[in-house]
Amino acid sequence: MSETDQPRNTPARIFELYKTMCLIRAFEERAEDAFDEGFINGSIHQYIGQEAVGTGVCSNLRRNDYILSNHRGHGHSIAKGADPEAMMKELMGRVGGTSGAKGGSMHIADFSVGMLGANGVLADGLTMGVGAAQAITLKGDDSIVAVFVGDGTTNRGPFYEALNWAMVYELPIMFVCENNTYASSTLTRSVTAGDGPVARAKAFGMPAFDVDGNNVVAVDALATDLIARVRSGQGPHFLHARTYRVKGHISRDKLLYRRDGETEENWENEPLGQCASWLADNGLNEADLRSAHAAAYAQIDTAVTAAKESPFPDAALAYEDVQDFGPPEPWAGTGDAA
Amino acid sequence: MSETDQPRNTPARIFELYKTMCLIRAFEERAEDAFDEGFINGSIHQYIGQEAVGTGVCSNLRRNDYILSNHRGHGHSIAKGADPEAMMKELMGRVGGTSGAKGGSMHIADFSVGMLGANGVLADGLTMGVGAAQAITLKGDDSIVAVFVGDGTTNRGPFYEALNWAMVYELPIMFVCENNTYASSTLTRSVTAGDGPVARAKAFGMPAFDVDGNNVVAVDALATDLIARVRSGQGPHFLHARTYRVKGHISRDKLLYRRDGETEENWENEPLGQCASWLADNGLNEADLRSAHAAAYAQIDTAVTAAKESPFPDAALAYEDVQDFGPPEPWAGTGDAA
Amino acid sequence: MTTMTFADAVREGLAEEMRRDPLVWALGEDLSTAHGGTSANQYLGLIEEFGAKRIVNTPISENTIMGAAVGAAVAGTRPVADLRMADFGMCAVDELVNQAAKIRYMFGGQARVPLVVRQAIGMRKGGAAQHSQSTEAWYVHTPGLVVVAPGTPADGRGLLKSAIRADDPVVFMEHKDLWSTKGDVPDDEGMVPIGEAKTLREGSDLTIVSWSRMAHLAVEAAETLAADGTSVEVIDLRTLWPWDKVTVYASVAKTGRLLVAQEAVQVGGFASEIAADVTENCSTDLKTFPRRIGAPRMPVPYAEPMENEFRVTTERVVAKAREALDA
Amino acid sequence: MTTMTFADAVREGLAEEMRRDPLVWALGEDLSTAHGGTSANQYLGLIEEFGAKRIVNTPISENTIMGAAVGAAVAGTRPVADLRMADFGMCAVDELVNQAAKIRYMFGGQARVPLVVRQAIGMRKGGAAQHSQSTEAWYVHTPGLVVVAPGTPADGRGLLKSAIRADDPVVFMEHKDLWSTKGDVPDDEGMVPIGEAKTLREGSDLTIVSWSRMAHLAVEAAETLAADGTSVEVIDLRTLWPWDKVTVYASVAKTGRLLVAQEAVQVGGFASEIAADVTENCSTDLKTFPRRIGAPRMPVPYAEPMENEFRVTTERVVAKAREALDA
Ligand SMILES: Cc1ncc(C[n+]2csc(CCOP(=O)(O)OP(=O)(O)O)c2C)c(N)n1
Ligand SMILES: Cc1ncc(C[n+]2csc(CCOP(=O)(O)OP(=O)(O)O)c2C)c(N)n1
Ligand SMILES: [Mg+2]
Ligand SMILES: [Mg+2]
Repeated sequence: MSETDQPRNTPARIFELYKTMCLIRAFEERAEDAFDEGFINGSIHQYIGQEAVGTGVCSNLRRNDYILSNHRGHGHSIAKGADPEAMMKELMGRVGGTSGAKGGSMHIADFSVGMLGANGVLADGLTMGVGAAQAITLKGDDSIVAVFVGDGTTNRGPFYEALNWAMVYELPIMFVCENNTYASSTLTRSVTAGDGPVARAKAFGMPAFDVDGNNVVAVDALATDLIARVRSGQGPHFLHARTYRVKGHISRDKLLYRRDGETEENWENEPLGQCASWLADNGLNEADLRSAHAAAYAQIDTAVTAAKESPFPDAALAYEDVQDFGPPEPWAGTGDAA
Repeated sequence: MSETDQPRNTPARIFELYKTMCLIRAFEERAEDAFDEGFINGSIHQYIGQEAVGTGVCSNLRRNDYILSNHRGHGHSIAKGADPEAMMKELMGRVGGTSGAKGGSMHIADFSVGMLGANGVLADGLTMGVGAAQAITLKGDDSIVAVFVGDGTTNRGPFYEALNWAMVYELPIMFVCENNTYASSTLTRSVTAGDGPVARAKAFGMPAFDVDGNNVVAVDALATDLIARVRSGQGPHFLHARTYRVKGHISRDKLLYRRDGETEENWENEPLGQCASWLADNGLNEADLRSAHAAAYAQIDTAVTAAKESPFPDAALAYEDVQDFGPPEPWAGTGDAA
Repeated sequence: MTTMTFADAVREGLAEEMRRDPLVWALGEDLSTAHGGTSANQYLGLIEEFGAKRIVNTPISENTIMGAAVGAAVAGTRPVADLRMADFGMCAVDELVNQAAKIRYMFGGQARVPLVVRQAIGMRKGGAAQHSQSTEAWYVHTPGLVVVAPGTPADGRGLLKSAIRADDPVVFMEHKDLWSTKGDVPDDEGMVPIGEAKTLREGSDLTIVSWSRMAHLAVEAAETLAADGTSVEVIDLRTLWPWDKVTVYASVAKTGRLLVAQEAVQVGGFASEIAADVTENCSTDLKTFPRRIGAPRMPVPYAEPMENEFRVTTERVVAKAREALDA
Repeated sequence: MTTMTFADAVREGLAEEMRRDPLVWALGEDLSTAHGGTSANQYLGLIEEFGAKRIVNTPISENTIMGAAVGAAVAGTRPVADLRMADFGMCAVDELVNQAAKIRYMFGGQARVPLVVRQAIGMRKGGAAQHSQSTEAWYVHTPGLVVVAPGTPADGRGLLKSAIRADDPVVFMEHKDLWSTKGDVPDDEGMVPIGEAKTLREGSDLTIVSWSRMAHLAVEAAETLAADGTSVEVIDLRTLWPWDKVTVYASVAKTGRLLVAQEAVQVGGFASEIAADVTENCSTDLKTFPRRIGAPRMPVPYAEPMENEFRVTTERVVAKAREALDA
């Protein structure tokens, strides 16, 4: 989103990150409301509690850099610069949605800002990410790729193939593992052998680093460093961010599998509060913080209103963008629909 | 094949291993001749130069232990105790073949000795292997599983899934990586990042050990140790055997991708010669060695003759063992075949 | 008879088989814990009864869920592997098609592969392109596999039990939108044999062959058509391979007209197989050629109006049926 | 015109496209070196001309070969991914079907996925169960994909070129037993358009529709039948989706009889789709119902007598054709 020519870790910069995090938080809360009100179909995977990761990483990317996301893609999209209003329209299946309302939450994407898509199939963003990086080297671009992967997904085979592949071809890619402790209802560590993702990445010779994923100052600093290395041709790097999925796996999830108090304990470390404290400690005015927070919610409320007011797309649009060759028979909006 | 109650590394024991290796070597050489004469269809992947691995491992397994193999399965089968004559019949597609002549070389299998099959798809033996080990724990057997995997195949995703899975459920399984330097025409190290299979296995917390795979004494000693650990409930172990694929990937392969002299240099380390020297150094009579070698070839020559004399199976047998439910329509040996 | 949901009935069926045979076990992601809204609910409470060795909560490793099931089946147990959705099942097509389906044959009968793989099919509101697919046609086309797609709680339970007892690998395809539907389930063992269709409604003018959720729409269509004085017979195949030709042929002999209705994409779908087969085998009985109805050949869109446009609705089935009736 | 093998012609086609467009590149296992007897021979010499960045010798990582191709296509290049055989292609069904086929639609047209995936089909002597499968029906059934299956060197070259220039993902299915067959290849650009069938032989009594290697057997069958005084028209579809209905319907209008011949397993195969479609759309032209011929629903056996028993032979095609002709 923002360019990388600013000085690091200044309060001014971190304040920008705080604003992005507020926007994500507001988006996710309002999306849940809209879901509960019946405005959104399917399911939504919220990014609440993980805002510092996507924000800290994407703040170091340029517009023409690519990111590939997973099922939990709202935060990544906003951090990369997608328009929350168009996103909200996508979630509600309305005209003006980022993908013309064809994809919905799980397929949120905005190619105009280099966000190459959320993904309903775990790990596929990883193999696609190395391919996008390979395309960059072929085209001779100076852009890079960042791929987001959840902790649970690191047990899928394609993750390892992608790590190896990235190293073999020395691709300009950063892997970002968001370890939010859970994979759906499963405690990831209960089905994960050894010392986890960092150790595994290192076994492929990939420089791998661990960071407190709830601390945006730390994530930003590490991402600045690693992305500079990737951009300067030093090959793939791995960033492992420890965080916690405060909400359910999907918004409907009642969290029956957690012990009492677990969510609340972890909520104390949530990234927005931490960031606000850091900013206050570093001279930011509390009123400015509050008004930034309020501005984010106001922006999202406007987005929600706009989305609710936007019409549903014409059913006939369903037949567009299928493929160049071959009609979508047996019917194709030709009037034979019952 | 043999039981594990013998003393280790005695000349008598190693002599038995030598005999097994000679049998494998003879089988592979004669199979190549038969292939060249047109007696075998498809392709054959020979085990020449790698005999010490399968032999050293399987000599420590019991009949009711399972092995899962890959495309290069002749040596594993013989080492596990399959009958070379039935195997040769299978390769020639004759009555009496191990799989009733339905599978051929790439699907060689002998369930009666726990050899659960070669495999035409790389890495699938690994995931099946952990499943077989899981079945053992469910049944409460005391048997164990050994799975063979090539170096090139360690770049396929299912390999990692299987390592993780085996550790998570603490399964009685040993992974045997036969690093013969090549994957088809590709030098494996040219497409493999980091320090290779041992480092990768360790990243999953799996105890992993490296051995000179051309030295049957060393392989046997390590396998004895690791298999004892697996059998005693210490969970999965990883054995990495450095070896070299002396022949082409398949028998027709002209090895155009190797530098001059490479094959010859590596031939000097081939396992049968090394083993014979060790035996000679340890008091074995050269005449005994020579006659063991000759006996192996004689046994295989008999097998070849028997195979050539065995009839082709009746075409109608094609319709057997398809599945219990549903006929193999549109024809099924019902006489409507043209 | 007890009234219960499809999900509960299938869970009951699994539990009953696990009680009967200690070698039956289940594996898949999130099987051990409650989880809002996914197929994992179908295993609620089972880990408490059967323990973590038989209700195996796995890592996210589709290749290994399927591959391990194959290995464990070959090694003498009866695994039920849950891949959640046919869409994720695509991550394990190799292990299912290259291994499970071929092992018995390729090894000359040395082994059997008695496993069940659950892969839910079908559209749910808002499921979009990657969580909505119905891939039964692929597996019908795959030698070595049995394919079942029950449409009611009783059939779900009864067919799961038959699938578990079968020595062939069985692809068990539940429609996600059926899980919460209710129906009567017999109090006895309630086995439903593989390969037997069920006639949901008798009729004399037209046969509609269908399966899974679409069979319910076929009944609705038949009811609509009954108002016109047309008598439609509806057959729920329940098993897709081997499908019950005896029942279908007999029905076509009676009605002389056939419509095959499926939710899956029509082009290359299973309806084409049935239509082509009946055309060849019932030519003298047919008063008009068989018709098919299936989804258009496009990915499933998200927004509701487009999604509805894409759907094979009761109205569309009725319209196609009228075409056959008027011919 | 130059006479060359199918393998050489396709390699030529690839090289020509790579010269024309620097964003065309290829990836797959063993692409950089000579290798006895596998499809890798189809890339011989290309790395010398185009370098290792455009002829990418990959690790054994099917998921990533396919996934990387998708990512690279989305990011503006035109990859040709080689999965060697349709059997290994099963390891990457997810990336092909869930990603390549859906991205354009699911993202509302924000991206195109201009890639070609080569997956060789068909039986070779002794190929057995896991190296012989023909899975074209699966991909015809998959929205978003184009499927081509050329039968001659000229069509192989021309269709590969069209596939590379297409903005849709194209599944390019070569028959392994065609690689060494020879034919005339035009000296000009020699494009073969996607979606156009070729009539290999004109006739008036029966239409045989086929593709890939089976089209050659269909011609042989037609020759045999000509000796009886029967005039058979043979159509090589070349593209399976979208298939050339104009040519097929016109031929059926002329002959009134249709036989669809395929090497793949008949049950649930692409022949069923064509038969069902023609039944619905050419009913007034048909003198008898369409017939299909395809392999029995069983894995491919190894030993020669069983393998031959399994094969769809010219004799079997002739016998089925006679059935249609006598009806
Ligand atoms: C291949 C595949 N398997 C299973 C699923 C179902 N699923 C969706 S999200 C999820 C958990 C993912 O956990 P993790 O990678 O840790 O990401 P998180 O949800 O915690 O962000 C599962 C199992 C899927 N979408 N794709
Ligand atoms: C999934 C899959 N991909 C590709 C192939 C083709 N193939 C057969 S053997 C082989 C090389 C295997 O190399 P390695 O694992 O080192 O075993 P080795 O042949 O050296 O024993 C390849 C690529 C295959 N059979 N299966
Ligand atoms: Mg997680
Ligand atoms: Mg190797």
